Amino acid sequence: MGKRMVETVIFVIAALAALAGAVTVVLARNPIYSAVGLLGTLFSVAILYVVQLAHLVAAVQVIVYAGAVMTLFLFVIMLIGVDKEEKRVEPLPRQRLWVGILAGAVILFAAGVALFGEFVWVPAAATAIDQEATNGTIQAVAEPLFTDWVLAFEATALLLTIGAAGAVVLAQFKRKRA
Amino acid sequence: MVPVGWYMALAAALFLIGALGMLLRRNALVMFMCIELMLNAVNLTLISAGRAMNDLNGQVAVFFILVVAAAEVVVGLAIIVAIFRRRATASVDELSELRG
Amino acid sequence: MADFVWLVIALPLAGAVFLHFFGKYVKEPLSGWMASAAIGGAFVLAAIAAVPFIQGGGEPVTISLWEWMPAIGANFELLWDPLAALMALIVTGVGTLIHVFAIGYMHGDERFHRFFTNLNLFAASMLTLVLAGNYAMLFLGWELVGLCSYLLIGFWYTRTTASAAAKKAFIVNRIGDFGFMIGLMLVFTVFGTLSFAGIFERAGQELTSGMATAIGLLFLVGATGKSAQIPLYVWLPDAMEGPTPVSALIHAATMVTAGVYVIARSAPIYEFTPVASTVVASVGALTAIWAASIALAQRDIKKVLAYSTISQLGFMFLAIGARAYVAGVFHLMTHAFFKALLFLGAGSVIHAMSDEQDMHRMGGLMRKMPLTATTMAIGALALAGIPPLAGFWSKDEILAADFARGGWFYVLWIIGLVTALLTAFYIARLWVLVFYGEPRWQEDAHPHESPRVMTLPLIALAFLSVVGGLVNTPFRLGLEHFLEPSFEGVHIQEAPTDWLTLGILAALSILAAVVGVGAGVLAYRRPPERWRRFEESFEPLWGTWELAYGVDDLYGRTLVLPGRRLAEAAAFSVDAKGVDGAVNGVGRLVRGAGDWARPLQTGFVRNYGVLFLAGALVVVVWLVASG
Amino acid sequence: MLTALILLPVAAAIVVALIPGRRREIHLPLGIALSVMPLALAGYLFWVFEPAAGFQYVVDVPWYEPWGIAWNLGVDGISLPMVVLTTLLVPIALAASTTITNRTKEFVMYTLLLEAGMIGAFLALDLFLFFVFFEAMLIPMYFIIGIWGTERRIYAAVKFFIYTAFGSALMLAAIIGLALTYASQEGSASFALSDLAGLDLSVGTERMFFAAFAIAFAIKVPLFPFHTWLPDAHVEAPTAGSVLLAAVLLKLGTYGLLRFNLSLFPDASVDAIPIMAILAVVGIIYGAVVAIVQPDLKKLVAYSSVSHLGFIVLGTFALTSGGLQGAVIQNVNHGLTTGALFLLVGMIYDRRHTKKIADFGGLQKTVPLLAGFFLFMTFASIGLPGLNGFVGEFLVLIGSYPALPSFTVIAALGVVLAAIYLLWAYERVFTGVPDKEENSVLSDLSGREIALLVPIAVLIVVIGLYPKLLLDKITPSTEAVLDRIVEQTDYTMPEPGRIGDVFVAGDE
Amino acid sequence: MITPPEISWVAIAPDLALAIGAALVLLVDVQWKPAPRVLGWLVGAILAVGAGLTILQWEQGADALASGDTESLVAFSGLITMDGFAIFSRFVLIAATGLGLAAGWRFVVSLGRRGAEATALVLLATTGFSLMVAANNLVMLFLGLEVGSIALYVLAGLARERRESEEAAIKYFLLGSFASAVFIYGVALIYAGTGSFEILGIRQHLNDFVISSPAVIYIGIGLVVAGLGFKVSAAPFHTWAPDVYQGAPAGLVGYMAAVAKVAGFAAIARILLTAFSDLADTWLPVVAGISVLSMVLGSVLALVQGDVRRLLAYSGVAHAGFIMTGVVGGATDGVLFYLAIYAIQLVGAFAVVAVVSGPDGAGSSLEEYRGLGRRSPLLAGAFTILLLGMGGLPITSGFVAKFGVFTDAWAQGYQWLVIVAVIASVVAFAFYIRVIVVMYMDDAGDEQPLRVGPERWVLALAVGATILWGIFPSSLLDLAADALPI
Repeated sequence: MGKRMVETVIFVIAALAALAGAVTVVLARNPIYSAVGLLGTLFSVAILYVVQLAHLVAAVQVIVYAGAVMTLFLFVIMLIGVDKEEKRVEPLPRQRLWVGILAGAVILFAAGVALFGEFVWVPAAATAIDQEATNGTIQAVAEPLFTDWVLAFEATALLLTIGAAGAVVLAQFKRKRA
Repeated sequence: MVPVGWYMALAAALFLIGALGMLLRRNALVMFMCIELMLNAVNLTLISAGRAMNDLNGQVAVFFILVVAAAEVVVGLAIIVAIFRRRATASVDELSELRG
Repeated sequence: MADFVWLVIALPLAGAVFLHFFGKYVKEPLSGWMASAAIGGAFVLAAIAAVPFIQGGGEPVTISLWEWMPAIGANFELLWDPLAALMALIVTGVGTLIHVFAIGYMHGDERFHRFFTNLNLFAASMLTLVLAGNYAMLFLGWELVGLCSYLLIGFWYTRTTASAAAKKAFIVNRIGDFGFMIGLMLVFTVFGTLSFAGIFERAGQELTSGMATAIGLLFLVGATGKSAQIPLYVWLPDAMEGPTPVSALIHAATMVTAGVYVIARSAPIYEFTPVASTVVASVGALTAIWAASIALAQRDIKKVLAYSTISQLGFMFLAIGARAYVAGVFHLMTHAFFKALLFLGAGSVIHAMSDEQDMHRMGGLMRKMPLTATTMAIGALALAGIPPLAGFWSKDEILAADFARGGWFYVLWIIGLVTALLTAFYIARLWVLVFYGEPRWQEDAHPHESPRVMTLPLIALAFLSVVGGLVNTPFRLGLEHFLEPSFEGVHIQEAPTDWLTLGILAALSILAAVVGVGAGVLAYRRPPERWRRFEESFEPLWGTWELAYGVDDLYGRTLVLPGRRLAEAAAFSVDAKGVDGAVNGVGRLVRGAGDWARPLQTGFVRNYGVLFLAGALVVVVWLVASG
Repeated sequence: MLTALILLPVAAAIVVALIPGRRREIHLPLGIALSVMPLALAGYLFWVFEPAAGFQYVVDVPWYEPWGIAWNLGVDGISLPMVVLTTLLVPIALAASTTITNRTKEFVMYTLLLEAGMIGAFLALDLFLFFVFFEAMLIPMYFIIGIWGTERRIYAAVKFFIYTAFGSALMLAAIIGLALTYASQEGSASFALSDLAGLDLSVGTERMFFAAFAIAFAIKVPLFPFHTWLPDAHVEAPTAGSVLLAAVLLKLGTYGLLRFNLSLFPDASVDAIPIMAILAVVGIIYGAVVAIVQPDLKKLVAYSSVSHLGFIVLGTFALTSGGLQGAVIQNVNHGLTTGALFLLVGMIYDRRHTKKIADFGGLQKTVPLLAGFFLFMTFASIGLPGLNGFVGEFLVLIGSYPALPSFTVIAALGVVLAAIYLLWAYERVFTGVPDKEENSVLSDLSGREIALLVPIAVLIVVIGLYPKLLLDKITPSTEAVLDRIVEQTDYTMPEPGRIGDVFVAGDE
Repeated sequence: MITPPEISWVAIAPDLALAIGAALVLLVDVQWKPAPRVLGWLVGAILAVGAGLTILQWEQGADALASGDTESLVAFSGLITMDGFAIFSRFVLIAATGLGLAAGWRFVVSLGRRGAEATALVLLATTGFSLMVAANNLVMLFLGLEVGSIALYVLAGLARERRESEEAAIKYFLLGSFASAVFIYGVALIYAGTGSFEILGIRQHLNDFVISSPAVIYIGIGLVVAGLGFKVSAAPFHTWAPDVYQGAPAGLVGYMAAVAKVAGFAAIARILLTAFSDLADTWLPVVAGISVLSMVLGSVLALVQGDVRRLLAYSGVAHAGFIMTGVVGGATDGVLFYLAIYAIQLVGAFAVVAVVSGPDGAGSSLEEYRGLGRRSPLLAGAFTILLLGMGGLPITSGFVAKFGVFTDAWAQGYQWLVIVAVIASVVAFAFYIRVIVVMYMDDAGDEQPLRVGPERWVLALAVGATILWGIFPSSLLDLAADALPI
């Protein structure tokens, strides 16, 4: 089994798992199941990151997402109530119809472009893949992150500050009398 | 070697599923999860494209998007919790007093 | 030399302006005398200025005053020629007498000075008309006399009939003016100017006969309005609502002859259009007999005189249409004398009878007011055409000229002759009904002779009615020579020159007059029951005449009412609903679009999401498809 | 000097604004006194104006150079009478507004600002500047109608505003297009009338731009079928509003057609003669017919405006000396007579608080002076010779006939109809016996009111008898307009006096 | 071995000042619990420093531009620029922030303890948008956008006493995140298509290569436009705006709307006009389409609103359309001028709304404006001028702005767009006029005049800007003309 074959197999399995997870998120009546579905997708995508040598990103994905974000989600679900299942009935008139039409249109469009448009995802110039160039080790990613992208990195600090301040402001809620 | 197009197509599919889920579900939490799904699709796209072009910047960008997602989660969940505390519901359909 | 003729206009105008602003500070008779002095002064000036023409040596002069609308060749300029001089003399002369008469007649009216303001203003306007040196200025006078007519007919504004009559007079005249104005447009288009001098000199080079016919007919339209000819005569009988001096001055002697004057003035244009001339004459003849027949059956003394005026104006048209301009103007002059006389006499009667105008309630007034009766008798005979009074000479000349013209004009001549007969009859009827027989007046009437200030003008006019005709007899064509410079280069229809024809024609004319007068006297000197029966024997014709053929009613039903309906439809359906509805409809449409689009904003997040995604999809598809 | 003329009313408005609101009694007198200053300046301008010198006292200060816009003012024989008329009527309109007791200060301010806008629009030689004034004056007028009007004032004000704004919006697009065409042909941007007038436009473009301008002005004039805002606006507006609206604002439409359409688009103007003539004539007849049966006195006068302004448009597009002169002078005349008529209707309204014709009757008995003035103005409006209306109408009619015979003939019918609707109205309002009790106790004109009417009446007579005063100033400018058109197009002006040409132009 | 990056302090000086300021506010609040007045002065000082620093930047940028040295305008390895475009937009943002905070200050004060956090959030949001308008890198741009947007989500939910505020927050949050995801997916696709996140890099790439099958790039552009179209509330991505404007705290809505619009349009203009100028033939019609839809839908819907805030929201949709015509026109100066003018007017208009609604930000139905001309003549007068300015009446700056963008669009050959735009602006008049009618022409009971706080300074400035720049627009126009993107 060549390296290529291995990658293909892993891709197929992970892709199916990711899709299954995604579908679960959308279709599960209980938010808990949705959360679990999302978790599955996250892991599957992380696997695909690894396959593509994005090691650091994969690790962050698992730690931040699966670890922190999903936990938060679960906390909130617990807070709101696990048993709150959504009814199958769509309360909004025609919403599903429109979504269906929209989905159909997107798929038709995608198929049309793919079949008749000589669609390519990336410029043909970059065919030969240099494994080393994108080997996302911590060191390899860190270098651009802290040199070229240092400003963006600092900007994330703002994001987190806002997250903290915002959560505080929103949570400090005292119902007024009356 | 899996063609880059496969990865991208997978990402597109995930993105679409996420987007449709956003429109189909009325639980704010689940809608929010769908947005996470879409962001993951974006990440996958970036990594795959970067790999195909021998460019590490794709991975760096993913790093930032992860942070953004995290910050969104904090604020978003705070809003949802705040609403729940007053109205005891997480269904966005019930928040439709402003219209017209 | 005659540069001062502008004073002829300015004097009465100054009188009008003065009385307008300061009249209320001037005591009653004085303001009347001031007005009379103003117009009397104008008469003197006109007479002085006319001396050269009378002597036979004068040349027409054009006097430029100031620029008005140079772009269309219309400036303030006066043309002083024999025709203008004659008209000016008539206007000022008869006008003065009527002014004086009015001092007595309007005695006690609370707006006494206002009346004389308007009379003076009228005199100034009329003089502007006749002295104008171009069509624009003529039109100025033309419209101003219309204004004065409006003001004076509606003088007693609290009477609704009076104001309605005033309005009707102005509007009907405007309809005529419409034609007149188009005629002026044509004149301007052809000649590039409106000045008489410029036009008449070049008439021969510029005018085609078609154009001349068009202009001639359009001027005729204007003239039918002002001179109360078919079909626009309907305003004149109503105009009798005005005070009687007004009827005498405006609606008998002067203003209504403006149409005759315009056509006479435009003779160089009519020169090129026999068609238009013939139409003028035919309209005149038709009007003459039409109005005379109506006059037969009227009970109101002023109505008889009004229809008589229309009829006599028809005679004048008959003359100028036959190109007997001198005859026409001659009749204009004599008519001014005797018709003014008749009106003033009628005024005197009405005054005496405390505003009674129904002849059925008069009778036997000769004893109470002999002077009035006598002068009116003279006027009546002059109108009837009994020689040697003024009316005979002018009327005879008209009929003779028409006869001499021949062809279609034989028909018109016969009509004229019949009209003369009718005229003699109705005027005899009038006089007999008023002054002869047993008194039929109401208990509270105390008829009395009018004061001196009123009778003196009557006497003066009676004198003129007697001798006025002598200025132009077949034996001595004084007027014709006098007017020659005004009609230079224009072919004038003369009466037959051989004495035999002339004699036969005169005899026929005298016969008609005598028969008419005789029949009238015979029929009405009997007691009322008898002549009533006489009138009834003519039914239904008599009734038709009494109702003036129902023309007013006809106009009302066929023109006024549909016009009003149309206006109402335009205003309340087309405009309010249609045009404005469309405008408001656009507004409503936009609002409607807003209301329609509003439900898009459902308030549901997920609906918004669908819209967002759909929009994004459209954008993407569009980009890819066009890229 | 021209700048001062525009800024004076603005300064006056500011002065009025600085007076505290509670000193109510001095706002109006102060406003009147201040508004005499522009009148004096305009009078001086009229005095020193040189007829033959084209645009004079030109001010040309760049405003924003890269766009080519400039504070470009100038006066010629076409705009001069309008400026004088504006400055004359503003004090009169203000002085006629003593019945306005609430928010007097704002009222005076708005009127003065309106004056500035109107003067500016008449003086502007830069299209951008013109548009600014043209549009900006909507606001004060809008407030004047909307705040001090009668019952349906809001509807009327909004309709007035939106309708006219719609027209000018299209004009804005055309102005932009013109300026950019100039920029692409000459390399530098300019909105100056003199620059844009020489543009080389394709036939289609020129017609499109012409249409855009023409619609804007047609709404302002207003020409049928764009007229329906006018009766509403007039009826609801306070007296001063009606006076200024009728006397000046409407003139911007006719002025614009003359100044901009003819200068900027000579070819399209010549091509558009039939259309404009049809609209003008339809307006004349239609306005008159509709006026006949109006139950409201003000509405009647408003529709008479529609009719009268048709004459101006007809004269403008006849493209003859007489027609153009008549159009310009009729601009003034209509301003005077209709302005005065609105004043009088306002005075009646002040006394009786109704404008319905049916509510009156026999007023001449109780208010003879008012009746006299009304009759005088009525006859001026009807076009009685010797008064001003005649000079304008007669010039237009006689002057237009050689170019547009059949249209002119129909237009002349309007003269007949004018007599019908106005005299009928006079009859119903003033004559007869005052049978309604309210009508028999009215007071006649006060000295103040007479003082308002007399200057107008004097001008009416002066222009009627001695229009040379105005025509001398006007003629060189209108001739210049004609010369340009003859020069730039293959249009031949009909020359009266040569019979062969009579039925050639424009009668197909 | 990592070499330390080169730090260009000048390029981020204002952002740094704001960010530090935000931190300072939070720290001071925790430490000393100062009176609102002190906090106000502190924030004012911070904003003044930020504004001052932008002026400093302008000097630098002008020098660089004069020497033709565009390289030096790009800092942080191409993440960010300090071109005139960025600096101008940034200054507008800071000015809008100052005015917006002044307008909403009474609301901030009424929040009590949470006031400091709210202030800090405002400062942070401005920092984010400020980075966004300066970003030369799409990911950097996205980060700035998110910093700003997330802060705005929180601000929308601050009026917690009102149910509408929560609804506004969750709607804004969900839809905003959704739009952000769409945007960043577009960025990813553009990256896939061109291999670069950098705006200059993308332009370089499109210059150097003829791309045979550019569908992926077009999809990317489309998604980016949709995402940013959401932020600027262009139709059909506008649906959130009315609901959020109505629900969010009255005092801060003006600020929120203004900065989002300024930053969003700056980004759209920069991306489309700089990065994708070579593909203009393709995207111009699409942008024109969005423009038309925005103008028509916004104007028509605003016409039927009974709530002033919703009305202003829909008018904002229409304005997005008008500004889009400037983008179609392809000249950034028209867009920048319009943005500056509109931002000021918007903040001013919402200051009036804030006064009328009161500090607790209750309703803003048209009924409450009845007779305002009598109650508070100055307030009503200011509102009138601002509304007319937004409507684009000549002698207000709004007209100059509209004129500018229309001229640009016409010059690009989009005459039909200009015609639609002028007609739409007439419809726009109709709804602005409605408000004026209610204020002046409807009779009202005599109520007490409204209490006006710091809003009066906002109004004075906004009215002054509306009229002065309407009559003498050249100063600002010259600046906008100099403020070119690299």
